[in-house]
Amino acid sequence: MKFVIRWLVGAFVIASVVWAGMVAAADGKIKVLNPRGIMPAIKQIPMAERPDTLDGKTIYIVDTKFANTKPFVNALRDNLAAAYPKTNWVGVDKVGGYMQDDPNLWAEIKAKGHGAIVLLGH
Amino acid sequence: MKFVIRWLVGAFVIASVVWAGMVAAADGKIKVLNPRGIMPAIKQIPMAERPDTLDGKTIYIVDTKFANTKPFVNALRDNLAAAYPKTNWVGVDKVGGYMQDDPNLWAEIKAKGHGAIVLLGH
Amino acid sequence: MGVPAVAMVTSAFDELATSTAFKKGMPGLRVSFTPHPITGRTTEESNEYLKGNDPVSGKPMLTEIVAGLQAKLAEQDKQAGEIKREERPRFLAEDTADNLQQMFQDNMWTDGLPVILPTEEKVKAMLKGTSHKADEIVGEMRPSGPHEAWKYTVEMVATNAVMAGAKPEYLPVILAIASTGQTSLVSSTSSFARMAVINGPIRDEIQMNSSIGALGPFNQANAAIGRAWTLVSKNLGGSGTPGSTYLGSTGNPLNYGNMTFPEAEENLPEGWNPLHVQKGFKKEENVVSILSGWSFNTIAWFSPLPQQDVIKNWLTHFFSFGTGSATIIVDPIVAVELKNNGFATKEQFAAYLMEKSANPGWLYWSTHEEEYKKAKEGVEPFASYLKLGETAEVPVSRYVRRQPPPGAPAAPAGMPPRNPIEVIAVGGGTNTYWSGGDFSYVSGASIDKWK
Amino acid sequence: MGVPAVAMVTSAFDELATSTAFKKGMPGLRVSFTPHPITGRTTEESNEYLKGNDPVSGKPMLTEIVAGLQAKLAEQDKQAGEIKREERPRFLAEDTADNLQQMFQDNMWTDGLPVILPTEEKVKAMLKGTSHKADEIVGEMRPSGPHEAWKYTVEMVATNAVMAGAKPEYLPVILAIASTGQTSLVSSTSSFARMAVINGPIRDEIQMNSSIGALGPFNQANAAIGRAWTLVSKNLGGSGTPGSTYLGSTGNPLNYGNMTFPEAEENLPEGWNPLHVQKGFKKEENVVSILSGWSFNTIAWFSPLPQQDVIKNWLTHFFSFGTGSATIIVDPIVAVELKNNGFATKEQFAAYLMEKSANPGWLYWSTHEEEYKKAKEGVEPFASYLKLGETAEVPVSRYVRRQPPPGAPAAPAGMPPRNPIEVIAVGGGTNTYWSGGDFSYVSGASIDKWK
Repeated sequence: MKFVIRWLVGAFVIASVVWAGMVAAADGKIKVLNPRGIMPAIKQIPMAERPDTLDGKTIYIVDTKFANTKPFVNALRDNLAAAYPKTNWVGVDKVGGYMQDDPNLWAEIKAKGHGAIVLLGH
Repeated sequence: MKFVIRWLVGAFVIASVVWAGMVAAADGKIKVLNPRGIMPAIKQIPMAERPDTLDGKTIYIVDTKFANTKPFVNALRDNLAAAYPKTNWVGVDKVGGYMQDDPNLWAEIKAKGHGAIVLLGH
Repeated sequence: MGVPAVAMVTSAFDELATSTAFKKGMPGLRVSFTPHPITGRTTEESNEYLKGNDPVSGKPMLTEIVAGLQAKLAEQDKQAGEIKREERPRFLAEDTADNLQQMFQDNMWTDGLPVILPTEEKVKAMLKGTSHKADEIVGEMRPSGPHEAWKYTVEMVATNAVMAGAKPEYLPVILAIASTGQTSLVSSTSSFARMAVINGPIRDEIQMNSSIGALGPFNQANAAIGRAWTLVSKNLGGSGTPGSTYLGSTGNPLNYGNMTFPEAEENLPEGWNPLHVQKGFKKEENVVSILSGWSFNTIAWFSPLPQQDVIKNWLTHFFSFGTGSATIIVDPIVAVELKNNGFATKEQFAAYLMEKSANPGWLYWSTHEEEYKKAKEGVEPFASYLKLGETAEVPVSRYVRRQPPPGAPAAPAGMPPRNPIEVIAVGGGTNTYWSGGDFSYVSGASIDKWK
Repeated sequence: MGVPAVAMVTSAFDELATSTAFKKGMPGLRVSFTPHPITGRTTEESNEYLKGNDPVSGKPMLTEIVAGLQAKLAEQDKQAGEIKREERPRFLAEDTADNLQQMFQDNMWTDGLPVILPTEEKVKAMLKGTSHKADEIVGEMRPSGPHEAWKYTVEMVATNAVMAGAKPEYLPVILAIASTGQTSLVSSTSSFARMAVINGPIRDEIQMNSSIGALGPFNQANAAIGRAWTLVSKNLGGSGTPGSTYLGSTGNPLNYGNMTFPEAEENLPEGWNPLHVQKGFKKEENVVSILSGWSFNTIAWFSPLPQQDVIKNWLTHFFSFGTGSATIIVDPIVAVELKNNGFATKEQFAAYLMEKSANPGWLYWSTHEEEYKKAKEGVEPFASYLKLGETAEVPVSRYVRRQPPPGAPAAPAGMPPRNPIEVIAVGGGTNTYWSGGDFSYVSGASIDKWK
């Protein structure tokens, strides 16, 4: 009898284990790896303080030279000059294509200018 | 005791059922539908009886006119004529491109010929 | 034919010849193989081939040909009756998911990529996408004209739709494509590509992408519908086994997605009709249009010329080598520019391109040097063409200007189509770009019919 | 810059401008949007734009620009320090297979097609394909020059390889592609395509297809490796979200398979080197070569001319609109014909094409009408070009004939490359066909290094 009971207890233990396994199977959830890569940290750059007024100031209009956009860039300068005549609006071309940096221009703007409008895209 | 035994028997029954389920899950086999379509039946066509000899017979060489293959077709006719001069080798062009049927030509071959060589591909 | 026959085939078509002879009911067909290729061979090269051996059997070629015409037939060669095909059980033998995935790969039942395994549960869920019965016959399809056609039911299409990763709401589009009987994997030694353009409100209902990146791998509906066409072609249309039911020598990379995309209808300028309306369907109907071609050029070229002239100039040059068919895919902002430049309809723009892209003499002669030589020798009609001068158009009829009437049967796969220039708008307006290729309209099918 | 700045962007780049400003550390950047496009607008059209409102904010454009330059900053605009990115747990939250499949779709972590879910067991099995440690950094990748770069480990590449349906033995090829840092989904408003050519004995070891249908969907290794590149580009290279990290207006259908194929090395005529040998690798090395372009033409055109002249004539016309780059993909039987016609090496044939495909006057002027007008007005150098006559070549330097030295860093994504013409052999020899496109060599990477 002792043997039979042990056997039955054994069956019960098996039943429990199997049951737990079956619940997991019925729930059917699986665990998969994250497919994405490692993004870099972002260093926030403080924005430059704005002046109270643009009167008497020099603002550069920087053309990054996307194809066939010159008429728009010139129209932007002319419209701003007409609407805000007390500001000195200076149109400049960045060197090279739109992928190329132009540190000399940024230095010039910093030295002589009080602000810049940079045209991006087309 | 009777109750306990019944309970244990019950557990045992559950264990059996769950066990069977688990075997299926561990085995992990699934049933899926056949992705393929319905192929047509093939009617076998008896091939034509061959003559004992080609001597004195007329054999057509049918050019299905793939691009730039004329020199090869002519060379085939000339080589056969040189090797088997007792056979009458007749070069003919099938009408149209290679996708087009030419029932008149097949009728002519059946009426006047004793066999045909059909060039396919390039 | 009723007379003894021998087929001569180049050795590149070894598998094709054997499987075709079987499918056409003549498994014992006498075939002699030549070295490949025979195209472009000189007489000397041909003589060398013919004095050598059949590269497949190893026997001397001429002897083998003659033996094929006179040697006694075996008993089985004289038989008539039906040849048994492999059986088609509804289910495959049970196996693990991993084994089934690999089995689908090894049997070439996929495009080389993993599938969703088509369990009965998933196919049932897919079938909720249509009101049609599972056992209804949808159509038949073949790799190209001379091949046998296979038939398929709604359930079989749904099975392949599951495999491709489609949602049930895409099923009517996939059924409509299957109903045209057009394979996406045309068997020709040239490597065909196909295109499927979807029009009508279903584009938004199933969230297709007609904006930025519409032709690329960025949208489930665009991608899964295009891929389902490949799987349907392979598994239901008997296409796509390299060497027997697919012969494209290099293959065409456009076959991966089959250029399946919705037209950007809402961004067409006023007066420009969507493709399905041009083909006689109503605007509110959902329609898939099938186009056929080979090549795709995406043009990112700035010019101070108006767009119609840039496109026309490109087409003139493209046509000097092409099939004479063309489809221009324009970004909607290009369409608007063309409208603003005076083309009130797509048809007006297409007519402009057709008229102006004819080859002027200098271009014609520079791409047809053999004709030029004949012209110089006085051979007609070339000699008369040459007299027209360098700038005049050479009067070679490129277009048959008639269009198949609505409902007319589609041209068989592999036939060079003769259709007018198609203009289709798609894209996100990030730039004034356009694409062009040698695609032409094959047929259109109602999607609503399969809802 | 250190001075107040306002960015002016057209409204098509709304999402791009916002996300870029964030990633560059200036989430408060002042941006004014104009209607799209501004390219090709006349002065009158531009004035109309500028007198109107910013189509994104709805505010008058000029007032908004001035306010951006002088209005007081908010406190958060003056902050420095790090901006937190979303966390990157190694595992995703547990879910059912069906839910995960749809989640991968909804997050755009796929190409629109189903994936093999990357369980730990499957990724472990995949990692058996390399001796490299799971946490080793493979490289970094960005959508194009101005974008941020993401980094990735061997395990992350293996995860995407599992998803694509690759076998472990393909992993070294996929790691080699990832190691180049070249995205397959270049972000430009033009829709780039990429190509990956595999050379060396691994082609046969992993059973790639370089024969019939090599460029099409007929082989697991070709397809899965090509697709893995797309998934790596999206998930590890931060590419492929339309509107922010992908801007190709129409998209390119070649991105589905990324033209990934092995060269048919063993069928090259004697003296013709495989691509990797041309680039300085040893013949027995396993190498993947990356090429970049846009367009793919498969030419099925019979001509009585010798193949080199057919290809040359086609290229001359193709170049009148292209980037000046070209890759010619020839069937091996075309390669043999070219060899027989006197081209002892690929380089000799490429040099012939380069020399002979220069634009003669009539072609140059017919595709450059603006320059023609200037030439007529006496503007230099065009006036001098015109004096050369119709048949003389216009001396526009198309090629920079130098080649980057072996091991030199690859050109950044999106840069127009300047390279010689590449010639690659692939195909099953069922016909004398060839393909051509504007692809050029970007970089090569050792596969053996990743074994």
